Amino acid sequence: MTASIMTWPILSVVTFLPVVGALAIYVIRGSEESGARNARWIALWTTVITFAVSLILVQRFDPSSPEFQFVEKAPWLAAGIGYHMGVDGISLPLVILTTALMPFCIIASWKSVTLRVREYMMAFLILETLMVGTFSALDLVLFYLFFEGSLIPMFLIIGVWGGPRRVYATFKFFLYTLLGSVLMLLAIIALYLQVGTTDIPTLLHSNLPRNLQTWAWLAFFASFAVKMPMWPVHTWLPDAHVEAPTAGSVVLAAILLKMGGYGFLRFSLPMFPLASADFAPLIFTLSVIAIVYTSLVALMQEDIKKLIAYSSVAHMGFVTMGIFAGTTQGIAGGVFQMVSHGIVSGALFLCVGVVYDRMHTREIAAYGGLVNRMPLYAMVFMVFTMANVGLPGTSGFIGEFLTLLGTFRVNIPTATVATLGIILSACYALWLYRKVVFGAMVKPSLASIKDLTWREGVTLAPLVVLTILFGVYPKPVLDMSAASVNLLVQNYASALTAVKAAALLP
Amino acid sequence: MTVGLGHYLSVAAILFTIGTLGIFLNRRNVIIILMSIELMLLAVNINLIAFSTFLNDIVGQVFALLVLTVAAAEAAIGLAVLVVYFRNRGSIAVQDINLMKG
Amino acid sequence: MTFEIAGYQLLPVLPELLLLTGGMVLLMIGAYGGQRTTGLVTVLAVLLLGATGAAVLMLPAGRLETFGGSFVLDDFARFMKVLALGGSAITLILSREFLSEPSRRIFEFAVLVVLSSAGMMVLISAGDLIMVYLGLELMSLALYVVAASNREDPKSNEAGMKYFVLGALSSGMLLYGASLVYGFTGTVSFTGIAAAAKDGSVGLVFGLVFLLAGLCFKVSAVPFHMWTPDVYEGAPTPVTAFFASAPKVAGVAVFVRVVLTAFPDVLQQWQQIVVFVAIASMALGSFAAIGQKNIKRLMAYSAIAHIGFALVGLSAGTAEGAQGVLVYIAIYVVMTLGAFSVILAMRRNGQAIEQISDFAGLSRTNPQLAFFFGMLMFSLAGIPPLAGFFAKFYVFVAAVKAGLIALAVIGVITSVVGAYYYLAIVKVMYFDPPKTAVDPVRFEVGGVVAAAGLLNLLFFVYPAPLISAAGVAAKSLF
Amino acid sequence: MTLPDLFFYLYAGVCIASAVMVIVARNPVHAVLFLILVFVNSAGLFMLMGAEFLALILVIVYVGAVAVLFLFVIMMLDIDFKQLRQGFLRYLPFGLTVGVVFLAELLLLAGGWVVRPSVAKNVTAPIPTDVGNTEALGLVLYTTYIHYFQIAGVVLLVSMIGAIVLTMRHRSSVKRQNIAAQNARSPETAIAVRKVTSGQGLREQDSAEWVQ
Amino acid sequence: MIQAIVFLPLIGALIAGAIALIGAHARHPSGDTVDHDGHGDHAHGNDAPLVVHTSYDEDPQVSPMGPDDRGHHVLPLELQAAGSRAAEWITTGLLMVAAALSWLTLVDVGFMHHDLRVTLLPWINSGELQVAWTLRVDTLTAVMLVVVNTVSALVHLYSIGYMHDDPHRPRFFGYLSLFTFAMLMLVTADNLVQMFFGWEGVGLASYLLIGFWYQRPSANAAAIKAFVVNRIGDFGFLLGICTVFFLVGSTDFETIFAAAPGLTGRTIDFFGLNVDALTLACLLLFMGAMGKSAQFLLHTWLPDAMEGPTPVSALIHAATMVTAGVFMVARLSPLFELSPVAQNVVLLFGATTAFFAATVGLVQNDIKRIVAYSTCSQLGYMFVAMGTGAYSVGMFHLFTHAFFKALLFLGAGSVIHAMHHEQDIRHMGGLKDRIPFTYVAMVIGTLALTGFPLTAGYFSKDAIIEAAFASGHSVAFYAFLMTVIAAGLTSFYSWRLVFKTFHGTPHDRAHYTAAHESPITMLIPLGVLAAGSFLAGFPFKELFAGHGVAEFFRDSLKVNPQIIEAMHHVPAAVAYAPTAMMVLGFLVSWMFYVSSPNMPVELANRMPWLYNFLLNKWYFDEAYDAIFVRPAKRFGRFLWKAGDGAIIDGLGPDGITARVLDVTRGVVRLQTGYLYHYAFAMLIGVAGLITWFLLGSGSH
Repeated sequence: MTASIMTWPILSVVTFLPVVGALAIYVIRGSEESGARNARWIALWTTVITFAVSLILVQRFDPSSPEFQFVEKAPWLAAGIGYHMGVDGISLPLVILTTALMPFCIIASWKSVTLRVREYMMAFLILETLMVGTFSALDLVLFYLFFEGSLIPMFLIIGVWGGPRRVYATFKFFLYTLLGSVLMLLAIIALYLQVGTTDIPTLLHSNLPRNLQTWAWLAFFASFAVKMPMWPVHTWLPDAHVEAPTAGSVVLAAILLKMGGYGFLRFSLPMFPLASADFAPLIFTLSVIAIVYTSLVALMQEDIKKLIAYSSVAHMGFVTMGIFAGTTQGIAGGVFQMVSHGIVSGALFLCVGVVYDRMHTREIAAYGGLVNRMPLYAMVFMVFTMANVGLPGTSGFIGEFLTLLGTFRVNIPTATVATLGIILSACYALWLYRKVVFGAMVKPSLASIKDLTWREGVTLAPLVVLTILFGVYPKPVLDMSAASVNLLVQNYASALTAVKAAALLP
Repeated sequence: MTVGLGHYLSVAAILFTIGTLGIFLNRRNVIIILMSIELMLLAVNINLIAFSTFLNDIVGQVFALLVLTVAAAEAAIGLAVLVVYFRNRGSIAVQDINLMKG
Repeated sequence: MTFEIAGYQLLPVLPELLLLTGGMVLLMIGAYGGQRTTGLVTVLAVLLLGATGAAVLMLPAGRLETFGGSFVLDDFARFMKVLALGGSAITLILSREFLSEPSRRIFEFAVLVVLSSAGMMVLISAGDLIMVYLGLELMSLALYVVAASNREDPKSNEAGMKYFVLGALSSGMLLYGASLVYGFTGTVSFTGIAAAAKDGSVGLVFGLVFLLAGLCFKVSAVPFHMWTPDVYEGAPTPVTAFFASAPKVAGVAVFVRVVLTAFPDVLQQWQQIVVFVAIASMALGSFAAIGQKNIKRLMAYSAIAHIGFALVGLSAGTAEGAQGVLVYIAIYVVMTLGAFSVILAMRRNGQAIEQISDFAGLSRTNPQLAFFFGMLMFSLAGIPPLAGFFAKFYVFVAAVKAGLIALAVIGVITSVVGAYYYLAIVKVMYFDPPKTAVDPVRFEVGGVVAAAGLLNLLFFVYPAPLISAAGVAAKSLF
Repeated sequence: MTLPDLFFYLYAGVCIASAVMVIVARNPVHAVLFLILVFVNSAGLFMLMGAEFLALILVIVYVGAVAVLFLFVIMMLDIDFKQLRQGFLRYLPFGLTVGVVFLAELLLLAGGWVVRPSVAKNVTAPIPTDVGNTEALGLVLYTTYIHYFQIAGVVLLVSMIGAIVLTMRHRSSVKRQNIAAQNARSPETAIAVRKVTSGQGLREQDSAEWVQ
Repeated sequence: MIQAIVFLPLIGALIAGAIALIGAHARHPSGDTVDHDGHGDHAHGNDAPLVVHTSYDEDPQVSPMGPDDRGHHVLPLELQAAGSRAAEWITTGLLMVAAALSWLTLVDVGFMHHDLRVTLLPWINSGELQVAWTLRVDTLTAVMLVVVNTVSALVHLYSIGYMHDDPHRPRFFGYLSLFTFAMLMLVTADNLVQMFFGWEGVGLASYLLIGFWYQRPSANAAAIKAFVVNRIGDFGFLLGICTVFFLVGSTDFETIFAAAPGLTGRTIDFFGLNVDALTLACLLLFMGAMGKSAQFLLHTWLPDAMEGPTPVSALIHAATMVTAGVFMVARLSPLFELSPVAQNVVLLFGATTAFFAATVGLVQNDIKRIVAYSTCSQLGYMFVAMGTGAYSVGMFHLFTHAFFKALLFLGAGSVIHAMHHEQDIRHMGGLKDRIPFTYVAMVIGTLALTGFPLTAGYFSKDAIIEAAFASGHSVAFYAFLMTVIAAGLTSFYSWRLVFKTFHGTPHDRAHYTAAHESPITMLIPLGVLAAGSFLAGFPFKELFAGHGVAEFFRDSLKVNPQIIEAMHHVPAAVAYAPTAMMVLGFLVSWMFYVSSPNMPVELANRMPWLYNFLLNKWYFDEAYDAIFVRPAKRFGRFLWKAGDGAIIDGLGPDGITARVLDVTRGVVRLQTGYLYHYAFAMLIGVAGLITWFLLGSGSH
């Protein structure tokens, strides 16, 4: 039994370790300079140790079991609302993604953040706790706590360390996502009253009445669609990305968006299968619109980050489409695409950060011919551009391919239109690359720009390796989630057939 | 038509309404407002005593007595506030009580 | 030893007696010692309030009644009394600085707060309409005075004036309603009313409307809220903190007790009133606060909105609803006291500052203060994992359970609107360039800030005590 | 129509008319006088209902004390009445409409009010028939309702404190007698000998010292 | 052995890439070394010419496309990358080894029948989708291995000479080897997904190589165009994979082929249409082939791809990558065989392309573009063969074409090299005396291309035309006509190229006198390929288009003995038609460009619309620009500004915020500060509530 393996609450440790780090930063004082230095090192060590501990999760995880593992339970708020943590094959990859990316975020902010470093590092560490918590909470209220709580540090990160229009962006981000999720809160309450508990495993096994499913699905959708973000509630994302500091963008794109996809996988599909089936056409429509629409919009962007942000929306369209296809490939592809997009978009934002740190502009027109002075950078950027385009051999391909494959089995027009995305993504990604990296070194302002520093290289190199590794050998991720995905697909299918049978019964 | 409970209650209702109107129709003088409040409380007392009589229950009169007492205390406080206000502002026009709004 | 008067047991009113006697002793100390005893009286008053709270908790458990049922000490009353006394005590602690200025050395302030608290206790334990009225007046008269207590400040005078006139009007309405209810049921005691009021006939409903109008005024629910912003802004800041905490607790307590124990069978009628008032309060509070520039005024609108949320729980008319209200008001008191202590701490060159723009860059000049205030703002906005979220959670659970889905939806949406202005404050503190540094924070104010901030921040770690206490308290009403 | 009825209409009519005058009178002094009229007539109504004690209280306390207090304040405050005359009519139509509707609803309720038969059994303290109204009140006020009485006392205390806090001013310019200081004076402290330079007279600081 | 063949180029690519990166990084200091010590000065020394050069590039009017083949020759100060030589020889050496092994494999598989499947690693496993990295070697693969590795090895060798003064040689060789690796992955794929990997991989390499001279805007544009147009094809390919998976539940070739016969007659609901499932799958897959092989409608990228260095054109855009589409159809021949509709579509497109590209080739002036259009046209021939079901014949043409087209390109490169990067044939002339070796090579290539008897092209091309005729149905007859006409046109423009370049009088005296024969590393490949242009024909005739087909190819592609048989029995007139057309084309060309050079000018003046129509490539670029590119951009901008900005944000967050603020202003105005308003509000509240109850709305 899984419980016997556990001698210590490893999941809680992974979740709350960063907060301990944040406290340490808070406690340890010093002069402006030494305080900042200490904060950086503490943050780095905390994230690294957290990552190391989270690797124990991987090592002890039993991929053949679709059940929740590393389960921890404790009474908390009320009867039926407890502290319940655990991971399965769907959440574990995202947990690891989070813990793995955080050290990079810290390193990426090493030099570029010089203002209020302690607060910055604390915000990031707390954010990490909330993100890991979101993925490992097995109680709806606890989930909501982490899910919503992540707004606070992100609000501050964008607002304090962001660009010139940060106030607009961060308010938009905060209120938009808040509006979505308060409706989810009501649905959580409704579920609580219906079932008597907010325990997720219990809810997963309770057949909810159709009416409730419909409304709860819509409420959850409101939250996750905004978070994801799906068209047409995506407009906060470009603004937030443009204004956020580099590491903020990385976290936003790589992890925060995944909360929406995770929510769909964890709640919408298994808890409300009937509603999911009813609304799948809606999701498909919105997804393909997102893919085509935002790709076209991305094509016209003048800001590097905005372009990548729009491309994120398009990529998330593949995820939602795959998830609601309800097929093994679709869902596995969705999970993989989330992980892959986490790595790739995170890395792309890091790449933007590299040049932003040097030039302090994100305007595409301000760049050109970087390859002449930054060959290493050009190479790295190329890898991620290609992964963004979904070139086979990079991790970006696997996710897109699987989701398309999975969707095609269910809805051919959707898959067909979505495939247009691979054309358009090539257009905007290569156009960006050409404008920024290729070309002659014309602009005098760029003439003395330097190639990647040692620190930037260290940050990006593992991501390059992972991008290619997961493109060539995606098995670790796919296997990790396979059992859970299979169970999810089975339950979904059986729920639907049960209803069909009942409908036929007269 | 014999005078009954309804009559007394009607008088009270009219007095109460006049008191209320006095508060918001009057724009001149805060003292009038204080008097209007007295009218309202008087109306309440008529109500209470009328009910007390017609229900044959002494509690209503006890209540009325207490209302009278408290109303007097209230009047005292009200006038004290008024005096302080006048000392500072030199006016008790209702329209002048408008430092804060929005 | 029998401890009684006119055949009534005095044990249940022991805390009240203690408080009143103590208050009078303090009055004597002040009267004979003069204004230089202000500090001493204030400290003693805090101790007295603490002792009274302890006395409340030390009385025998269960439901105690005396004076023929017009005084009830049940778990509900215990919960609310402790809360109200706590609020008063904290306010007094916060007002030390205010009272330390030579021109404002009025020891009566503390005495008035003590007597007002006694009124609140009466109000909370009231078992009939007369007690409600007396308690209300005892509480309010002192409040009118303290609102105007900064005699040199025209704003304070105006606040006192407005509060007094409208308060008297509301008392009149409450009394008129009480008289109608009395006339309809022939009794003033809640149990008697509950027994007689089985259907919502017009006379009773009229009485109910007037009665609730009076109570709504005390908790500043729309449309009886108009005094709130002006009084909050005009009154001296410690007084505003006081208004925002203890009297609100008492007001909510009596509101809950009246509707739930006196009118359980006319739920349909009062539910409509409460739902309307709740929606109006949430909406108006949230919208109007956005336009504010003065932090105290903003807190006033925030208070209006929060009362709306608390009433959402009440409108369910169930034990869960009552529990939600209790949790809400408890958390709200902590948040609001914390917020006001920050506002009190905001002084620049000895001058109190109240404009929101004056908070600019506080995170640079005083990071601790800014952090706690920021967290309190997020909490007021209801963002998890801060305490404010749990407050909202419980009332919405109750509302949804009672089938008031539309109300809940409106509630959560207005909470998003409300989040806007809380965020705006955080924005000013964290995003805007700093102004000159604020003065160092006084020890006791800092202590209150930290305590409230930590309670609010760490509530989620161990929420059970409050939740279960509120649950027990709510059950005692049914 | 019996005589009491006649008196009812008299009292009620005067009462209402005076009440109207209270709020429309231009001169606050007149308003107070009308208020007194309202009180007196209400006392008559109280009498008609058999609440003699309260009627007397109303006359004694309200007319004798409260209304006079009002007058006193009006006199004390030096108000320029001419300034206070504008702005009555602007919102009148709308305000009156609401008021009339309000009144109509209240009258609809009050005019048709009947005591429900079931209510009688609810009554807690029937008015004793064997004693007078004053005694009847007294019998319950100090026994059954002692707590109300006590709390009312505290309310009065609060209003007293409040009135004092608000209005009593320690003006530095006002000289007050300090008996203890007077008694403590001794010839040594009372008399100071100054050497006055001839031709220069008494200097200011010297005289200041004296005054103290 | 097969692992060695496939992965040696990858190793070479990685080594060259590492050398390139290390070298580049060494020359361009990282942000770590910001201090201006000697190193920093050195860096600045580098910058000055860069800026000078690029001001020239900035202006598209000044920047001539034609005369400059090399982006870097104006950068005298740019240093040669360290380790260039090592990178060159390592990659070339590894490719040589791989090429040698490939020939061995062809013998081993084609004649010894040692088919092979090596599973390397699992790749994508999800549910019933089981994709593994597998190397599949059968005859079809072996033929491709030979073609790819041989040409690649030669091109590597050639490039050593051709690129010798380019400062970025390690990168170039890395790209070349990377391309070779991707191509090998494509041809050894055992399932559709891995084929797609190679497919896109060669696309990437092509993109990188076309854009090799990244400082030139035109090169970048061409690179992107190539990638994107290929992606349009891949759109079909990917959907084709989806369809196949949908039908079969697998992407492995064996499984697909085994299941395919059972799928005939099955239909799929595709956008409301009931489409034959196999036809749909084949057409979608063929769309991929069209993109990669630059077939009609998706051909526009190929001529532009000539922006890349010439060896790249030879390798990728003549011999190997562009034939991937043909290879794919051959590989999937068991599927196509089951869908006559799809076959006819292939036939139609092939024939049209063959004709269309030939007409455009008639009037082009850029030496490489002429060859590029000829490639396009020849690819059309191959598809015609595929469409008729004579898959092996198509493969035969692929095989021969690889040799002579690579030869032509490398020859053209040699010319360009000699002319100092002049590419316009109007500026050449009389070069046969200056560069005789190249001249001979070019003539051999031209002979083979035009199908001069006994050259390699003769056998394969004639076989295709015969197959088209032998198929007998109407589409096939159209294909026959087109291919025959195209044969004449091919002959015309090929000889036009030779005549204008090597004969007549020099038009650019300066270049002419400076022209010199290429170095030995360039001439060896020319020689080898020239030999191949003869030897690839006759010896293989039986294996590809004769009676040895079934024996040679076995299961690796679908063999239709009846069509092979029918080919051998076509009327003599048909059999001689292409040869006749070839002669005709040669004669006209001779007349136009050698005997009376004024004629073409007059002709062009007489029919300017036709001339311009052809010169502008049937206005395809303009049409696409007007139909797709500009509307897409306009639409994108519209969606951004109007959709996101005005509608979504305007009605959504921004609009709601504005409304909220309006409400706030209104609500705040209510709070007038006047006591009587406050009291009035309370009264209204009470009055409203009691009215509500009185009217009975509340109490029920």
